[in-house]
Amino acid sequence: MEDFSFQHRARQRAGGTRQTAIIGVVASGNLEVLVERVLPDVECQLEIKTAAVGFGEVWNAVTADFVARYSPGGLKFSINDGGARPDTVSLRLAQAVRLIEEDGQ
Amino acid sequence: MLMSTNAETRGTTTTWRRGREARDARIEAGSRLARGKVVEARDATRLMEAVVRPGDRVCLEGDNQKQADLLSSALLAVDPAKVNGLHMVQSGVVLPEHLDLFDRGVAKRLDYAYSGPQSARIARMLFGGKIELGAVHTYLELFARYFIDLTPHVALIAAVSADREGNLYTGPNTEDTPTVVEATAFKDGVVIAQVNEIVDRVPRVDIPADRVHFIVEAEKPFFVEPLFTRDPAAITEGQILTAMLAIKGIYAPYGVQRLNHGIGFSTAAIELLLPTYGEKLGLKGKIASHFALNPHPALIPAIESGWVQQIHSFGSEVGMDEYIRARSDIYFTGPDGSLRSNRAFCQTAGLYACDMFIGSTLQIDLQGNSSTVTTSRIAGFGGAPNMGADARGRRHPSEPWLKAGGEADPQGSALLRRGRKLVVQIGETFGDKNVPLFVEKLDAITLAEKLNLELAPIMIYGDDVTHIVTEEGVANLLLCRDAVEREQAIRGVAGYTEVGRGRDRNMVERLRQRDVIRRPEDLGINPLDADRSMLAARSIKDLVHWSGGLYAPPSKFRNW
Amino acid sequence: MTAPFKHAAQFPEGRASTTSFNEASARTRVALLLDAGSFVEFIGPEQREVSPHLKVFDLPEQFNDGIVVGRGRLDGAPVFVAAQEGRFMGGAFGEVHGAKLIGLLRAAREMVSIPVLILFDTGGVRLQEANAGELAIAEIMRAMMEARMAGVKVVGLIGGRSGCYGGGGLIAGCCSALAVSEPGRIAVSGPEVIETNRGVEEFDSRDRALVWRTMGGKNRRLLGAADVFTDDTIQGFRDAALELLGLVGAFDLDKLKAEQVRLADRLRSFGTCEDAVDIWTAEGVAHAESIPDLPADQFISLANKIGRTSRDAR
Amino acid sequence: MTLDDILTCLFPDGHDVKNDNGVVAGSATLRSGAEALVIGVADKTALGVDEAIRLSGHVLDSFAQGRGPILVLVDSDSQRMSKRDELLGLNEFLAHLAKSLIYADMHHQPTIGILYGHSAAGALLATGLATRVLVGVPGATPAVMDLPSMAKVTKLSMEALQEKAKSTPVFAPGLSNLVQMGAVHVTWNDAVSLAEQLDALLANMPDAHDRRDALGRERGGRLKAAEIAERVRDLALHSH
Repeated sequence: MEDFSFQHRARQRAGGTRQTAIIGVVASGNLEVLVERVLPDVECQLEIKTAAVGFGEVWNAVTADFVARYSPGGLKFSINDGGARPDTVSLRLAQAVRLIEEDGQ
Repeated sequence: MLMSTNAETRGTTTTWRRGREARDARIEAGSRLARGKVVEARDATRLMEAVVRPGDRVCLEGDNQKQADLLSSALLAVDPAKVNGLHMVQSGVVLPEHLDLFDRGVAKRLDYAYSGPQSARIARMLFGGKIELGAVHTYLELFARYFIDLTPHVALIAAVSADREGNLYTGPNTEDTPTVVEATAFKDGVVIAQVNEIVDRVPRVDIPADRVHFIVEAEKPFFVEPLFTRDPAAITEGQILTAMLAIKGIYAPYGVQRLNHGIGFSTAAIELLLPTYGEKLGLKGKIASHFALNPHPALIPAIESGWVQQIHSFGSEVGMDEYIRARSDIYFTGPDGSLRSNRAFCQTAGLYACDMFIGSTLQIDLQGNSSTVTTSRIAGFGGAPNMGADARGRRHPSEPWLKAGGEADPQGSALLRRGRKLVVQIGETFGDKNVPLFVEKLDAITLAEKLNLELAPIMIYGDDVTHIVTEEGVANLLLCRDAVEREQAIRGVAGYTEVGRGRDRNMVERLRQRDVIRRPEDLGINPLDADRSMLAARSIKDLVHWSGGLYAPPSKFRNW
Repeated sequence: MTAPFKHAAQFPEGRASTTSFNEASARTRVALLLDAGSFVEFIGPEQREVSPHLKVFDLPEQFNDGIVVGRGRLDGAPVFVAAQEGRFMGGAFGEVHGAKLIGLLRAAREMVSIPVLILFDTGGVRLQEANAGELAIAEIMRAMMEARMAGVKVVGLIGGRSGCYGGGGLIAGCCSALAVSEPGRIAVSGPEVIETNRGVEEFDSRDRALVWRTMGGKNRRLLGAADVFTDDTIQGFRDAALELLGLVGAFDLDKLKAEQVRLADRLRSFGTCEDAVDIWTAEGVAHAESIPDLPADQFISLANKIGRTSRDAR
Repeated sequence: MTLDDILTCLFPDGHDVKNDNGVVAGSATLRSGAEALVIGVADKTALGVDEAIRLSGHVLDSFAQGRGPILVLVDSDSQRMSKRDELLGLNEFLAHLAKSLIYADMHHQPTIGILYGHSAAGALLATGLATRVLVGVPGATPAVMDLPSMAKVTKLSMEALQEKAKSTPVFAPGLSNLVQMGAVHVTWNDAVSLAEQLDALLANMPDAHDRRDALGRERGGRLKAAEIAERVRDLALHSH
């Protein structure tokens, strides 16, 4: 296992009011993303635990692009990864944002 | 003056029938074991020893799918003192016995096209010098050489049934048989067929009796592997996204109606999206109507929804027999109702009569060359290069072909301009175990260096590739004007691979302005919409339902 | 005490009828099975109660340790629900995973009036914490029987990709009633285990038709091990759960005795059968070999005609 | 230890317990003079449908005959891993046996499992782990999962697994690990009369509450189970 933590400045606060959301399942080539609205509006944090060792640069690039594209301000993402491909990671991150921006509790 | 090597001077007379006489002698030797043409299975090895001579070129049918397994075991069991040094000329090296022949010294030299399941062992044996390699071919190439310089002395083939005269019914998996028999029987070779059963009357005559010299009845049916069944349950969201990009970004703008699909999950996803996503885009009747394609079960929903008009097949697929029989408007069938496949014709159709090939690969380099070779595996080429190559001899126009040609050469005179076949590589930027699809140097080149090959085993050359589709978008290489643009276009869809991260962001953005690269958002596709609920079938069972119960999947694909 | 956790995605109306139970995640199954928006999770993922044992093996954890437990409503009435995530470590029972279900069953025993739905999806004991997983299963069986003796209804729903294997099969055997779909499988030893122990001649684990006709939903329904057979949709399982909750009563000695008779009778009737097809033939089914291909509606009427059930006998 | 050894040690006052191809059943006289039902699996026999139905039959029959305790002697293999057993629904037979024991225990026939030999997986669940108190006899070799199988699945070497087993009781075979987990309540002392120890246990039987998770916490083998179960229970009881 390898752990990473990334802090980013986001352009703006993520939409919606929901406090938490979760998407995905930890399995070979798959991951779960828990997202929580717990940070100041312009901050974004990603905590990653991954089974695939040696992909730090890829994670850095994927998460930087993700933050630039979705501006998930105020959100903390906690990821358990079973060795997913970067495209799956990007997709789950986007799904997590969509979910927490939905109306609901 | 050119001396014919076939003519031999005996005393004062010249004989031109040396081959015929040798063939007659072989048949004479084999006939001692036969009743008419029928040889008992237990005598099959003795038949080999009687008919096959040291150094012969032998085609042991070895197709992509069906295997003359009884005859390969029989040949393997010969006394190497009697039969040795054979030169095997067969399209598929599939069974372990095919390589055991070389270990035993029965065979020495090999010319082939495809070695899927034996790809690792064949690599080891080449390294170890156990096999003297002629060349690795594409199917059409090897078939062509059967008629020029690799004509078999003996062909060992497989058929479903035979009558006592030797008329053969090859069934849905006709595959290579007519080609092999044509080359062998009409050039003084001996044809030996293993059949599942001997019947009074064959359902249809695929091979006429006068081309068949011996028949062996096998105890169990010849082996056929279901190679073209893709379980929809295994299709991922990423593959669905790439499939959506391909449909909207390539099929639609070029209006591709005549095409061939590879066997990967991405193309299976395309097949399963036609009746749903394709329908929503209003593309029915405008794309994907005529195929050179094996009977892919994944295409059933599109067929049932009226998308497909006609399919010609290289081989068949396990479990599809009844469905094909009931859909003769779509497939090529014989008077008996069952599929008639033919690899040589279908490969030709894929080369000349299709406007697009789309398939996946293991590695793509910065020039767009692609290969399925890794340093420890030599899988051969099969048919993909025939599909995935521009046919320079093509002369008939079609809209996609002309449009692609125009994009490649916008300045040229329309009347003189060649069209271009669309050759599309589709895949995810990372494959199994996070292995990148894009690389700086192909493993194929490393392998060629290690083996001292004259040519690296390139599946599809970069100059034939017109588009690359990944989850990052569609790269249209036809619109690239130089090698630098081409490289950046490839890097631009290579995602987070090292190749992708090494892109020139500014140049990639400029290429995007020119539609050389089209991102999902440029095509109006939201990656979040790529959902398995879009698939017309999400399981093998769904495919059975679509087929009205006619598709009978093999046991390994069932979950009921 | 931590607050209950609500996070479920909102699904459009009718989604339960088109969503495969087999394919869906545990979370989606629960969201679509219960009345819309009614599910409240206990110890949700934000609590990060992961397995303490997986790091020893350098394996990834999941925030809910592969099981979702909570309460919700089914047709307006309160239910407790537990759903295993068959894709995380094969849905296997570990210490935390199992303890969540134990706690739920213990609460149900005290409440009595609230039934429990268990959406099984498990390969059995989690290897990396085998002792804790095995013991959790024993505790679940105990807690379940205590709850049932107190009058609680416990309905098992089986149609996940990992099936219901190992100790999961024993827990299923302790439920008041089971609903099963065609892809659902119930057994103790998995196909590979049997093949390893007995050889490929006895059981070819790659022969999936053999696996399913031996352990799959149809055989289990025909034997009466499961009382309801449903199409593989979440709506189908919802309907089945409602039907079964209306049928089952409290556990008592009569049911235990009836089960002894039911199982002894099964052994007498089918003990010498070599294959499921032999059992079905012995049941008087013509062309028994075609049962795996029967569509659901035809199969259900056949099963009802044969009429084997474990109702009041489990 | 053989079945005869354990029977002789446990029941000096006599018994009519028979071993029929590994299926153990009969009655025995306790030190107190009371009768107990004795069932079990001997000789490392696999527990299949045929064995399970006979054992549950004995338990059910005992309900009519009075209210003595039930002793479950265990020296079994795993569940029988065969096509036939699974075809016939082995899970139901094993569950039924466990249910019979749990029912008895809840209805004035306290159950005691005595693990004196081997056991594993489904067989252990249906016998020893379905009793109120599980006793370990020194020399018993329970193995929920054997290490070679684990090595195969986890792709770790035997050495690596054995090394890990030193730091945690949670996965490796062995009686002491099950004691630490709370699965085995007590290990008897084989230097002292087993009959006396049984007598002492019967005189001091805990009530029918399942406290194995608390035991596991006390012994440091399962630090999470009791807490998690308790938290879920509380949430469930108070979430309305």
